[in-house]
Amino acid sequence: MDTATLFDFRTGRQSRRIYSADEIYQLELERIYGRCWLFLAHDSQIPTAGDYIRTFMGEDEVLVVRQKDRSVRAFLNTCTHRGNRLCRADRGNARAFTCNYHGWSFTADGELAGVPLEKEAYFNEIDRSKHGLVPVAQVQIYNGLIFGNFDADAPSLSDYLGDAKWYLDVWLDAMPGGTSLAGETQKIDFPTNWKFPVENVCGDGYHLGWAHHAAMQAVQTMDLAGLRAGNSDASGLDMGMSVAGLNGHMVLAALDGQSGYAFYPDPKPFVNYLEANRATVSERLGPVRAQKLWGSQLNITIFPNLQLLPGLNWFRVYHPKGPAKVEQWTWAMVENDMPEDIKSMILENQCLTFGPAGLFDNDDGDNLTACTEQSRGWRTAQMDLYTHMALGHSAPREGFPGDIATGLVSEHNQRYFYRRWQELTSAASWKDVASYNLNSLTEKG
Amino acid sequence: MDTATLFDFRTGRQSRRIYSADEIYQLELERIYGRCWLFLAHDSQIPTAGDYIRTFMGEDEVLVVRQKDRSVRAFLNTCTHRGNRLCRADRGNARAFTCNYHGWSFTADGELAGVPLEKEAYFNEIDRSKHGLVPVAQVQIYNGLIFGNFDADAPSLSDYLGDAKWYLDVWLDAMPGGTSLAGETQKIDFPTNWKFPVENVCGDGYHLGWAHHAAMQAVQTMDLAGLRAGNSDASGLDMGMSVAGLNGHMVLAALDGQSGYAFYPDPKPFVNYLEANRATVSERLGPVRAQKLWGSQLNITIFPNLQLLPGLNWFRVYHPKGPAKVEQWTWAMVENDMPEDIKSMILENQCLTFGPAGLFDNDDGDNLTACTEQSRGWRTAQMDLYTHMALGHSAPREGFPGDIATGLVSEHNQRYFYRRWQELTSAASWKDVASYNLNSLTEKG
Amino acid sequence: MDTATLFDFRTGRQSRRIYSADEIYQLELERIYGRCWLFLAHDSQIPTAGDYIRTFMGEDEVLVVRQKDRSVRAFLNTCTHRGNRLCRADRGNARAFTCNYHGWSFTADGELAGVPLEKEAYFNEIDRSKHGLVPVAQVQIYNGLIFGNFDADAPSLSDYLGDAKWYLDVWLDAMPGGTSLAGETQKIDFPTNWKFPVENVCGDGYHLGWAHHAAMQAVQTMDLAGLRAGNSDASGLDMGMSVAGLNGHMVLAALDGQSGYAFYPDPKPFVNYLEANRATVSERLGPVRAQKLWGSQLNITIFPNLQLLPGLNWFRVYHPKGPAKVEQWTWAMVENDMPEDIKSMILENQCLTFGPAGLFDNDDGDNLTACTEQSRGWRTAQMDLYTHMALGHSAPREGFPGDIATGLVSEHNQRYFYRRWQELTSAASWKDVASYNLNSLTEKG
Amino acid sequence: MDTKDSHDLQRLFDLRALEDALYREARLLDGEQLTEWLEQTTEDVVYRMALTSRRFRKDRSAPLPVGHGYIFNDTRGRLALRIKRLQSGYVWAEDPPNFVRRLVGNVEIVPTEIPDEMTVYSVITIHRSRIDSQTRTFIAGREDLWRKVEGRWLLAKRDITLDHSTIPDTNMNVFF
Amino acid sequence: MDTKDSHDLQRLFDLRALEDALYREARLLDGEQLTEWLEQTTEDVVYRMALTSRRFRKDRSAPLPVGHGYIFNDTRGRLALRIKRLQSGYVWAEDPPNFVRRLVGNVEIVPTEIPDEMTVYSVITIHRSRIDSQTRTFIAGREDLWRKVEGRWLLAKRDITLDHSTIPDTNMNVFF
Amino acid sequence: MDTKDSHDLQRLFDLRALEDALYREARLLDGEQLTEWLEQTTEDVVYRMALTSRRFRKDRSAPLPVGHGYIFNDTRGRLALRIKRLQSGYVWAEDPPNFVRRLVGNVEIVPTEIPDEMTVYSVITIHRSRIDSQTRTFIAGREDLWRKVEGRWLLAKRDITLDHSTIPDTNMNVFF
Ligand code: FES
Ligand code: FES
Ligand code: FES
Ligand SMILES: [Fe+3]
Ligand SMILES: [Fe+3]
Ligand SMILES: [Fe+3]
Repeated sequence: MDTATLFDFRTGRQSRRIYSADEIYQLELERIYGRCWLFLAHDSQIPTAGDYIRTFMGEDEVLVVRQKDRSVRAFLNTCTHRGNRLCRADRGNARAFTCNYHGWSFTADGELAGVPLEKEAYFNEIDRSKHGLVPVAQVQIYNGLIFGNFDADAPSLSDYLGDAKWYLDVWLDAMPGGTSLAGETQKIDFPTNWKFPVENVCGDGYHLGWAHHAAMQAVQTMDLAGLRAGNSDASGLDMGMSVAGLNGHMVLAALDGQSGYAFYPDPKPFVNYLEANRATVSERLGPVRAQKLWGSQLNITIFPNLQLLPGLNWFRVYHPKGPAKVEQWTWAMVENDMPEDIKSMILENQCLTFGPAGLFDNDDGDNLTACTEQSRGWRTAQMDLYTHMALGHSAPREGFPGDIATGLVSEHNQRYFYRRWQELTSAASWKDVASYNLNSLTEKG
Repeated sequence: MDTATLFDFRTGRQSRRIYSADEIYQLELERIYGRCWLFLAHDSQIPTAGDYIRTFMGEDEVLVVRQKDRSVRAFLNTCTHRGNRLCRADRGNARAFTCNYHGWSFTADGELAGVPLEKEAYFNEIDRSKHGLVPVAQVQIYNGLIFGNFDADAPSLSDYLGDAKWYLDVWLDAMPGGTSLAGETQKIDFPTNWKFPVENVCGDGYHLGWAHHAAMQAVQTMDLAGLRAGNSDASGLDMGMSVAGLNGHMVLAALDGQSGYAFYPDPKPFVNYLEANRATVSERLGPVRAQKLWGSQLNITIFPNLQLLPGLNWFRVYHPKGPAKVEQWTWAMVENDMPEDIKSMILENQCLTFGPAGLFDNDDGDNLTACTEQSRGWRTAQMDLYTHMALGHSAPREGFPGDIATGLVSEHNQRYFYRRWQELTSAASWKDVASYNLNSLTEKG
Repeated sequence: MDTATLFDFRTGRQSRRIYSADEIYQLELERIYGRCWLFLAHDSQIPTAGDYIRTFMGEDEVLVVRQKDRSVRAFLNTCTHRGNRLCRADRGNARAFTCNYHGWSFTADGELAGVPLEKEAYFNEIDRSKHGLVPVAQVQIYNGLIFGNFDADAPSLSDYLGDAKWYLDVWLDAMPGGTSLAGETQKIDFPTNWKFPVENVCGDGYHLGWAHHAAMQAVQTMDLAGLRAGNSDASGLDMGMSVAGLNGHMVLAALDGQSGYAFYPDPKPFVNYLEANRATVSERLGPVRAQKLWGSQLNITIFPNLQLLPGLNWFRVYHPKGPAKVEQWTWAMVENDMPEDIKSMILENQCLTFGPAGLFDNDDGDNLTACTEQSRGWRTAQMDLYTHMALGHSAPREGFPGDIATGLVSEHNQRYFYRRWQELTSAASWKDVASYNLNSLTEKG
Repeated sequence: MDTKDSHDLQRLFDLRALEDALYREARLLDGEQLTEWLEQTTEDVVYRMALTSRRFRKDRSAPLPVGHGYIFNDTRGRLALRIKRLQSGYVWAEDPPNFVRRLVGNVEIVPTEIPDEMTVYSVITIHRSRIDSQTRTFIAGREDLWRKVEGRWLLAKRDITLDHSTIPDTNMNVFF
Repeated sequence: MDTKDSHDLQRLFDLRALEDALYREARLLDGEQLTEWLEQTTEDVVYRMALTSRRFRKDRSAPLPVGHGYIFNDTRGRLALRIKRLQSGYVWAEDPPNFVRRLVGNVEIVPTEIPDEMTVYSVITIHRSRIDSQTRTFIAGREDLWRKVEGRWLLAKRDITLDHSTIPDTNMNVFF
Repeated sequence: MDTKDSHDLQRLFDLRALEDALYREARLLDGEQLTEWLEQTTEDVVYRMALTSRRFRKDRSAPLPVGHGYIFNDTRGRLALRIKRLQSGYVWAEDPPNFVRRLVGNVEIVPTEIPDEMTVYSVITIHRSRIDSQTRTFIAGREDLWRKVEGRWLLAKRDITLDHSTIPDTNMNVFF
């Protein structure tokens, strides 16, 4: 089917069928989840050889394993014998994986190492090299984030991320010690189309002042320019920006260098930490990112389903489970150089704000579910929606990559998200998918 | 797909696939629920400006709102911004509807009245007139019953109802005070194909004596000619009639002018009420309807999914939720001129007989569910069923519109129901749908 | 669709889509369940005229009834009037079946015997002979096992079973008293594709030593050559055999004449029973079956969904309920000549080992569910699996019908199961389905 | 044993007596001993389950002219009617019988002005196992009035709050 | 305190002692302390869950020749077997362990002829949380016989009525 | 009445007092009387629900560097925060209110060293009826510490074990 008519980047018009039609969802599984770089795990979750995590790529279950040589491999979590689920644990450490059904065992590198009765039953005629675990076609790591890709012809992770790396590094590479994900995975069974939570976080500063009014009232302790805008009285370039035009990746950024901690009961220790280390960061990332971005509230989205929010310090991936369902996984995240007390404040605060019982998440859950349910009706599915807020008001900005709209409140990022969605769903292969990093610094410099 | 082979009006033969095949159900949503006049609400439920009800048209959720000018409008209950469910309450009164997600607010007439940050975020460039609520194409009212239609090309409600109005008025227009629906909506999650409950009530007097034997034994206090037939010893024209051939609408009618109250513990107050007011009714509707129909047990069906039973005094609509599921909504109904004691007797009795815990409904629930489940099997779905009871035994009857079969026990009405079902499902547009009111009085007079 | 590419008998390669694709499942309902002989009931379950059982053929609900003349008939369990479920009990005895909805009643032979108001409502114009219950096209009995077939053109049950009868008789015909199923039906709602449990039991001795390690440790009291193999130290022809090439039917057989009772706390009474009666059996079945098979652990599979295990003494049928679900029905089975104490030991042991809380079944449940779930993913569904253990190591064996692989541990039988699966799913009618009984004794003798 | 203690003790006796009554009720109803159950109610028993709707907290709409209506609104006579039907042998939906199991908990008692009348709060879930693998569960809160008559506690009033805005089953041939 | 009171008081003590035993049982089982649980049963304990079927009330069919059969029909030895398996470390379905939670209610006691033996009725629901978002619930009624041995109540007999005609899970690695 | 009896009797009083407290809690929470509920907790109350994962029993992986994390990890102040939000009138998901019903059972008490502090075990199911026919059920075990202050039992500590590895609802605007 043709998805060209389902979204129009010039006007922001989109069809509601993209949230309900099963044929469209199947196409997404093939052309987006079957083709894009998908987040698998963070280095910190599987530090030791043999550490593994069970996760999903689209609806496919995969096993991500740290190798002896410190590299990481990923495999379909399915035994190659009769197709049983190979590993039933969420995470752990193992020398090998042994299937419950007939006892085939596979080493951490996916090789079929043990076949019970290989001699008696297989007459030593089985070519074990042909029955190793099915590897995910490509696995690459960027500053601690492990990604997998089912498509051998996909561009490299680095090209795929493009200039989004410049923003990602504000979290991943600011401090020498690097970063970690903290705590167990917070999983929610969430009846929404996967695109709704992504658009909600990738650019939708618009809902903060309204949907999260109560939560913000309860926990906000510091001003946040972009959000003040959400409460109607800000202006000017200092009030944050919406960055897109980066291969479908997006960033929302405040620019005050501390507002990330606006939702903590006591921001002081954080502010101290930031000031104490800003010089270091400046050396590593240069003044612009050190002053304007590090410590600011950032929403970073890596297409299609990964989002991280430095400041609020949560990290999230959405696993699609059908046109109207996702399993949402969230973690708290920390910089390893942070003092312990700050780390535990982050953990405490993350579960208060954005965990399964988080004050903010509990505001969004029902809205995103309802957006999905309301896309089903025969007549309603014929409707168009418009993602056109601040259409035509973006521009390049000196010193920052991407096509940029001013402020945290616009639909600029969402438009680029759906543009990428359409480019991928309508392309037969990567050859037909454009790569673009608008206003790249490298070009200029 | 072609539905011509699925039902044969001449023989009553029908395919069981119409109760299970998803493709047929989708066609029904488009060509029946997307095209017919569907009951939305009763005037009495939203008396005051700002009163509203949340209901469904097919699987589409709609909001029905009383306007300042006393008119009624209906809209898809979905915000035009990102498609959130707009109103989450079942009913209420509101000056405006404000969306939970970003705070867009719409006035009762569907206009987009408020857009947060319209200046800061939309740069005052949003044309609000283009983003009002999506109206239901047509909303018309007949004697207190509010109907909506998704098809702008549909015939007027009056033409659609045709001579069924002559029978409807026996309830809606008999007394000067008009009628009301009483009490909260009684909703049941009911795993049946929507056509089964409709055929059960539209013409199936046949099951009363059997399926409801226990209930009737428990509560019947008065003879009811048509039902005596159901218990095998009636005959002659006095025993009621099955009326169809009216654009797919149908009526079952006893003719004794009081049997409607046969299932009340003490019919006397009702009989007194009837006799005290029959003269008035005669003035308003003429002697035939006043003597023969007013007070008699009537089952009136307005195609496709509305049924009201003067006498037993319940009013019901079926919302389809898939080939094998409906949400059934029921209310008690009263004439506003009735004295309070009678009104409360009706409320009491309705919940005893036809509410969620009604003695009669609890007999039907499992049968209609099983009829649906049993239509699924690969072999069973190939079966034909025959709706041919009293085939060829209908005739015109002096003074009554429609093609009429004698007695309350026949499948005469069901045949016309499925005939209409087929006419609509096989027609590309209303132009191809015949309108017929057999033996119309107007023709004659 | 073409199923030729989905399985390759020469290499054992198969596509995982056969466990998840709905279109393939629909084809199975039509070409396998709509065409094969399906087990309905055991003579012992409906001994008396009027005894009946409610069961399924594919997803179709059927009623199996013992007739006055001792014959058995089966009908779709659906009323021919409006299609209600006719009988709501699992089993019982009845002179006639009366529908709950309008009271039509049908005699045990399926004839429409009673129509309420036949005169008043049907004007005696209904031809009752045209509205009897829909019979299952063919019902035939083999040594106590009652089978039904929806396809009037199917070969006779005897031809369908072919040389599998030679093995079936080891259970059904060894002793003059015949056999019975004991106890109520043990039903489990089991989210697995129907082919997984069938292949698990039809040939998969491979999983016993592993998946059931704990259970065997807990209850095994006797050696079982084939299973010793499963624990790696057996060899030679004495260690059992895997028999296939019999029209899709299969047998796993130990050959020691007593190992069937290897899983009983105290095998002695069984061994005594076996030795006391082996002479009788020899007279009836000849020395080969009497010495080698009677009393040995046997897994007999009748294509597509019937399995019985003499020794462990359970009998099982799988009712498909969608691509990812079955309702699994199990019974204990006994030889009627067994002394009461042995019968009750069998009942006790069956529920300990293979009932809903059976030590063995509880090992398999999650594996088979996971095999099914893991076949769903977009990428995983593209995988091939190989059923190639001991490929090419089968041969004829003197005195035994079928193509035979040595030992209980191989995938020989599974290959033939999927071969039959493919022959049937790709054939337009029985005319295109080959019948084969490899190495038939009759040919030789 | 001082007065407070003996007063507390009396309360324990009452509490348990009423728990016994509620559990017995559940067992009688699960076992379809409907007549016995009815005998555990007073002549003037009021048995009600009101209809409701999801409304905004700040909703301004007027109360419904003729009240909200009921699912059950029974006197002893009407309960007897229902039982008469259920015992008539013609209620096909209950033959074969479904497996029905009530779980009652959160029992609290509050004395009233009248010495022999006690307000009793409780929560009930009713599990119904229907044909094949179909299961349904009802959940409801109850506020009862129990009256002690000749040393025996009888149900005098029951207001049932059903916690479903949409009934999750095709019939309600059950008492709460 | 008069005799009636002291008799009533003794009943309260017995009731609570048995409730304690039932709740402790549930907690031990949820926590997989299977051996400790077994120790709370008598040597001659009989533990049964019968198979059943939906039958018409007026069904005329003959009783099954060899009885209805069981899902559980265990002696202490057989319960020990099950426990041995569950503790063997090879029961893959229970590793990783599922989250299992029992809710026990409607506890009623009825004295028997034998002074130290008590009939105990109760209802149990067992919730199991399986991989990802799968949840399963069993519901059953129980009729127990408990025996007081050296001042300690032990389970001597348990007849479980499972309220499902079709088992709603892929295994029953749980005790009721 | 001998000492043992009076001791047992005191235990019955304590048990019931704590059952009363738990049932009252459930009723207050179902009725959204959140402030009243909070008043039934101590100043230093600790309210926790830990995150967890399905792990192999023999799993060798190292403990998580910064702990397992929580779903709830609240002080009285944080509980007050949640309540403040819930009562702010801006929590759209709770307006219209859902029907929420708690069923609490398996109540057991164990004395601690401190005379006026009691460990209390219980099980809770929370049924939520959402828009249209959507229903959700949470199940959890609880280990509480209750402290007697001026003759009134207050909740001092609650460790909740949620029996779901995947949360079965789109929000957790409920207290356990
Ligand atoms: S399926 Fe894994 S070993 Fe057989
Ligand atoms: S979706 Fe309604 S305001 Fe945005
Ligand atoms: S459906 Fe069976 S008698 Fe009408
Ligand atoms: Fe949000
Ligand atoms: Fe009816
Ligand atoms: Fe097995």
